[in-house]
Amino acid sequence: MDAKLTYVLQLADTCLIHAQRLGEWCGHAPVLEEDLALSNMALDLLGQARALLTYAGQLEGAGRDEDQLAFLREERDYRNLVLVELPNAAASPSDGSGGRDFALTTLRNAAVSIWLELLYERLQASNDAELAGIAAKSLKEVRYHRQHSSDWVVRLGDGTAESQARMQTALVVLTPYFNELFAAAGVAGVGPAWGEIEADWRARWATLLAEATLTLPRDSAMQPQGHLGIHSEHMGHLLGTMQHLQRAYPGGVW
Amino acid sequence: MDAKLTYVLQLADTCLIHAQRLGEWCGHAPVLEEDLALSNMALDLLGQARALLTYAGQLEGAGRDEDQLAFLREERDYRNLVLVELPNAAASPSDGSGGRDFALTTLRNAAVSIWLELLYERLQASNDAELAGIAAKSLKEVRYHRQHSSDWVVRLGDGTAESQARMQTALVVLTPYFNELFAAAGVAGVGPAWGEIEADWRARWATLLAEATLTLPRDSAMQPQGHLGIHSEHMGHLLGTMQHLQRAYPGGVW
Amino acid sequence: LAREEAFEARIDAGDFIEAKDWMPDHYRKTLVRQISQHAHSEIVGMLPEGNWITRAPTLKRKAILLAKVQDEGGHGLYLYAAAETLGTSRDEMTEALLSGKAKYSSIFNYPTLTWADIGVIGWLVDGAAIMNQVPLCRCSYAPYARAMIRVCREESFHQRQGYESLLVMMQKGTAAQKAMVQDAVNRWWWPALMMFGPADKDSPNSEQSMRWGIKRVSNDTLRQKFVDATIPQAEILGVTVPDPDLKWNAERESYDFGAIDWSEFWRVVGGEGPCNRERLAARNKAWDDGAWVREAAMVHAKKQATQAQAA
Amino acid sequence: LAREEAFEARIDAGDFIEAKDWMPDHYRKTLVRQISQHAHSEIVGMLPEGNWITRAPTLKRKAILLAKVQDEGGHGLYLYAAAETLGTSRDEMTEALLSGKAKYSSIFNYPTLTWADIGVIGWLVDGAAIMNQVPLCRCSYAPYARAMIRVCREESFHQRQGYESLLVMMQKGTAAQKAMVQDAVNRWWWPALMMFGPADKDSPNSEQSMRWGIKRVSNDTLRQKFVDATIPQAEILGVTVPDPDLKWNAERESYDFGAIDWSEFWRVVGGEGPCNRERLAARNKAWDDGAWVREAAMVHAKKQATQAQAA
Repeated sequence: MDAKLTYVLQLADTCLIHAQRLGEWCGHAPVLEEDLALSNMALDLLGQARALLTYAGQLEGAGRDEDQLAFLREERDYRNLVLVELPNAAASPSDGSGGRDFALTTLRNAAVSIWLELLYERLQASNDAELAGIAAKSLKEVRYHRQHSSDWVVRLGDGTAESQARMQTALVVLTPYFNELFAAAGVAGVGPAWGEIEADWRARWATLLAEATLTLPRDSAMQPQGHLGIHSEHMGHLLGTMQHLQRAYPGGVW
Repeated sequence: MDAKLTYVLQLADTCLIHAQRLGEWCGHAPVLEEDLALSNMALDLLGQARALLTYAGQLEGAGRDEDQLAFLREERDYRNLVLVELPNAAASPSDGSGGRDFALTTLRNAAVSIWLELLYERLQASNDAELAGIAAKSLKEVRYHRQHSSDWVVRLGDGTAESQARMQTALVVLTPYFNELFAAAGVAGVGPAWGEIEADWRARWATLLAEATLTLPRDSAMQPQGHLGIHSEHMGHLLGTMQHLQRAYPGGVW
Repeated sequence: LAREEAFEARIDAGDFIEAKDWMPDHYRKTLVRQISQHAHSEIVGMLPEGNWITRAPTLKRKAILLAKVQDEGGHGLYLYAAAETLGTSRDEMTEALLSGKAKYSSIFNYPTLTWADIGVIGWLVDGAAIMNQVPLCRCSYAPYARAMIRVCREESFHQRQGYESLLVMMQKGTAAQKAMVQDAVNRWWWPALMMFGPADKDSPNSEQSMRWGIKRVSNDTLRQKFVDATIPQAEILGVTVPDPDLKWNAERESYDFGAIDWSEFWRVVGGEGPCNRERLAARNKAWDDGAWVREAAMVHAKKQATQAQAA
Repeated sequence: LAREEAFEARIDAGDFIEAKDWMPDHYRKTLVRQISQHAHSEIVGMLPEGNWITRAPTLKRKAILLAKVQDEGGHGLYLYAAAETLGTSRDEMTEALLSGKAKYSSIFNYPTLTWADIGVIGWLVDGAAIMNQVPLCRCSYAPYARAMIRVCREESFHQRQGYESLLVMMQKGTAAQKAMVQDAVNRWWWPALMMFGPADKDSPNSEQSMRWGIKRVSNDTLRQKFVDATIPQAEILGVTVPDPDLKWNAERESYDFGAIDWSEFWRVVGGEGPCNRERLAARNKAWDDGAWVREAAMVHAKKQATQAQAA
């Protein structure tokens, strides 16, 4: 596959699948205000995914639109981070929507939004005008996500003993998956190798965790490969749900 | 739809969906012996579903085999009890496989196996030789299921304070759905109205609960209508999972 | 007593009552009950629609549905705020919902079984809700009236979106999609008619509410208005409603329609609908699962306040 | 010391050792470690395959898969029983698994991503397992040898079923299905080769085990045998293996194959494979969630015993 197309899909699918997981929270958040905030974040990410997928379809040149890319690919063709396909709660291995852990969700939101912010900042200067435009437009959104979720990380980390323990547990679960945030290759003139933002991300993350009185877990050698199309066992279940209508009603118009 | 076909599908789909839920336990049971027992029960029910669906396909006369009926119908065409489509744990509303509550599963297994035993006993004498044959063959299996799950109901009901409380909670959740066990019409000469086994079922159930030191909850006026094709919100999620491959790979040969 | 008479006079004059104004206890209680019930309906209503967010068939429809459910949460928020002006806290109201003491609209005790249900909820359920709610924009209690103006504006938008999504399926969709829409209409039609509440003759609370300007139009009048407005829309859509007795009455210039199954209505109101238990269980689970989060937020805020003081 | 010499003499003579016989501590420990590790592998191995039970594409395939996973549970049961003859309880072994102290086959730390993975696991993973296990049917410790005879018989059956399911897809399936099979082979080939363990030169425990007749054939020998047996099957199937260096060596009458990525092997053994954490978490969750069940069963049994005594 074309390197630029791959690069765009890695970003597009990460936004898409992240939004899909956030959508599972709707109606089940700890407070009504968070129901709104999580839907809002899902909506923003969905919007980013739509812009990026539409552009990916143009790059591909096979006439596929955002929906054909979102709903009719096979699992191996999705290029999102494994991190965002993990269920909203750990230890619900064969599925996603059953469990919802606000600690894990909040930490993931913070980690991904810092990452997106750093990426979009750089992509604003892309030679690819389309990508630069999407990045500029999305930057304001992910800054807000980063602010909102970071506030919660601090609140819950430096809250009660229970909340701190829950956050620390979730942090241990998620940390190995963070390795993939820096794994994908760049495309000259288009976008940076993800590795280029690693130092910045790790510095910001450490600062946030310190403020939240959380302890950085030891490094992991795990190498998740969602960006190469090799996912976790959760992805198939997520896609089965997400693609259901498009698969069950071929030729449907919605 | 033909009354006999409907009657057969109500039974077939109940076995099929019951097996589907039991299959979710595989590898997650409280003891290894129960992993084997639950898979075994799922296998038996799957076998019954296959025989019944194959027969339903013949009755329908449209050339559909067991797989086309099992995997390619729309939700409204499935005629199983709502009881068996409920997730294995209560309060995981939008999904099934996330939670697994052994109390709920055990009580449901006991309730359904007593019901199947009573139905198959009567269906052995059906004028319909095919149905009579399936019933006779299946009776031995469901007797074993009834024995095994009843033993567990007693063990857990009359076990610790915690196990009793869990069983009582699960019983309160399931009881309204038991109303549907007696809801479907009979077909003269073919099979009894389900209502005809109500007295027997309720007597056996009361005896079992008494032995298990559990308290019969108050009657409910709820009227689940799975046997008429109107399901719970869980059914769509279950089918999305179950049908995924057949939908995603049209024309596939497995 | 003089205050009560003055209050009644203001109501009769069509004045709006503000939170700071004196009001009779019963007026206050009636309003709290009605507004909180309405707020609860928005919150519980997020569940049947939320059930399809992960399965919306296109990204556009997913975005629309997410935004809609988010709006409902927003309605809940400002309705709770309106009720709080009457001196009842959101926590108290939440507690009443979770314990089953408070009611919410029975319509949300029906399941969303297909994607078409989402469109039909927009068209029929939001349609009926608007019909119920438009008169409330002139409710005598001003904070409620203001909230309702905003709610109604957004609900109309949702209603149009729902109808539009059905139109697309009926006009451009496959046979299976059309059948799905018809099936959804069949299942939601009667419950939608029940949304206007019991027949006037069986609606004891209505009279006082009418006098106080909390309720402006009777149940049966609204129901008739809804049927009259909806049937032409159904015809454009190309669906029928599951009522063999429905027919145009040229004399009344209105539709006659069949008898409502009030036993079903009362069964669902009484807690025995298809989803009553699950809706309450879901709300309770969300609340219980979130206890540690709310507690941590409170403790953290206190820590911050203490530090700010110390500094 | 005399006992030890007598023991060694029996081993050398090809005698089988029974549970009641005297044996050196180290022999006992080695066996407990190996048998329990094997039992754990069966149990953890239920997870990747169990992942597809709810999604099997036909009822026949669903039944076959359910029965297969059930067999694996059964293997676990009788392997634990064989290990128990050596004086270690099932609970002790379970505890070692759950705490991460005991190992299980690293192959189960890879995910099953498509339905074809189920067939490929049958063909390659069960195939490699059988290759490993057939020599164990002649293991010097008789209870283990007897268990392995039964295990191998069932595993061969699974292997044939897996291969058959791939044949159907490759010979009668759609292009998408064929691509799915090839992709699964690409992902499982190298991990399957790693199932034979480190190269002989890096396998320090092997020598003693060989001498004691616990291990009968070296890792590299088995691996070569597996490659030689499997490549012709791949050709019949119509798939390739992802190894550009693979070629027939006419001189050795055997296939030469490329270098194994031992850094990946050690990473996965070390706990950093794609699913290590999730497998252990799933087993721990099942165990923890089941605590109340096991406790209730015990308490109930005691009650029954007390009543029986009193009667």
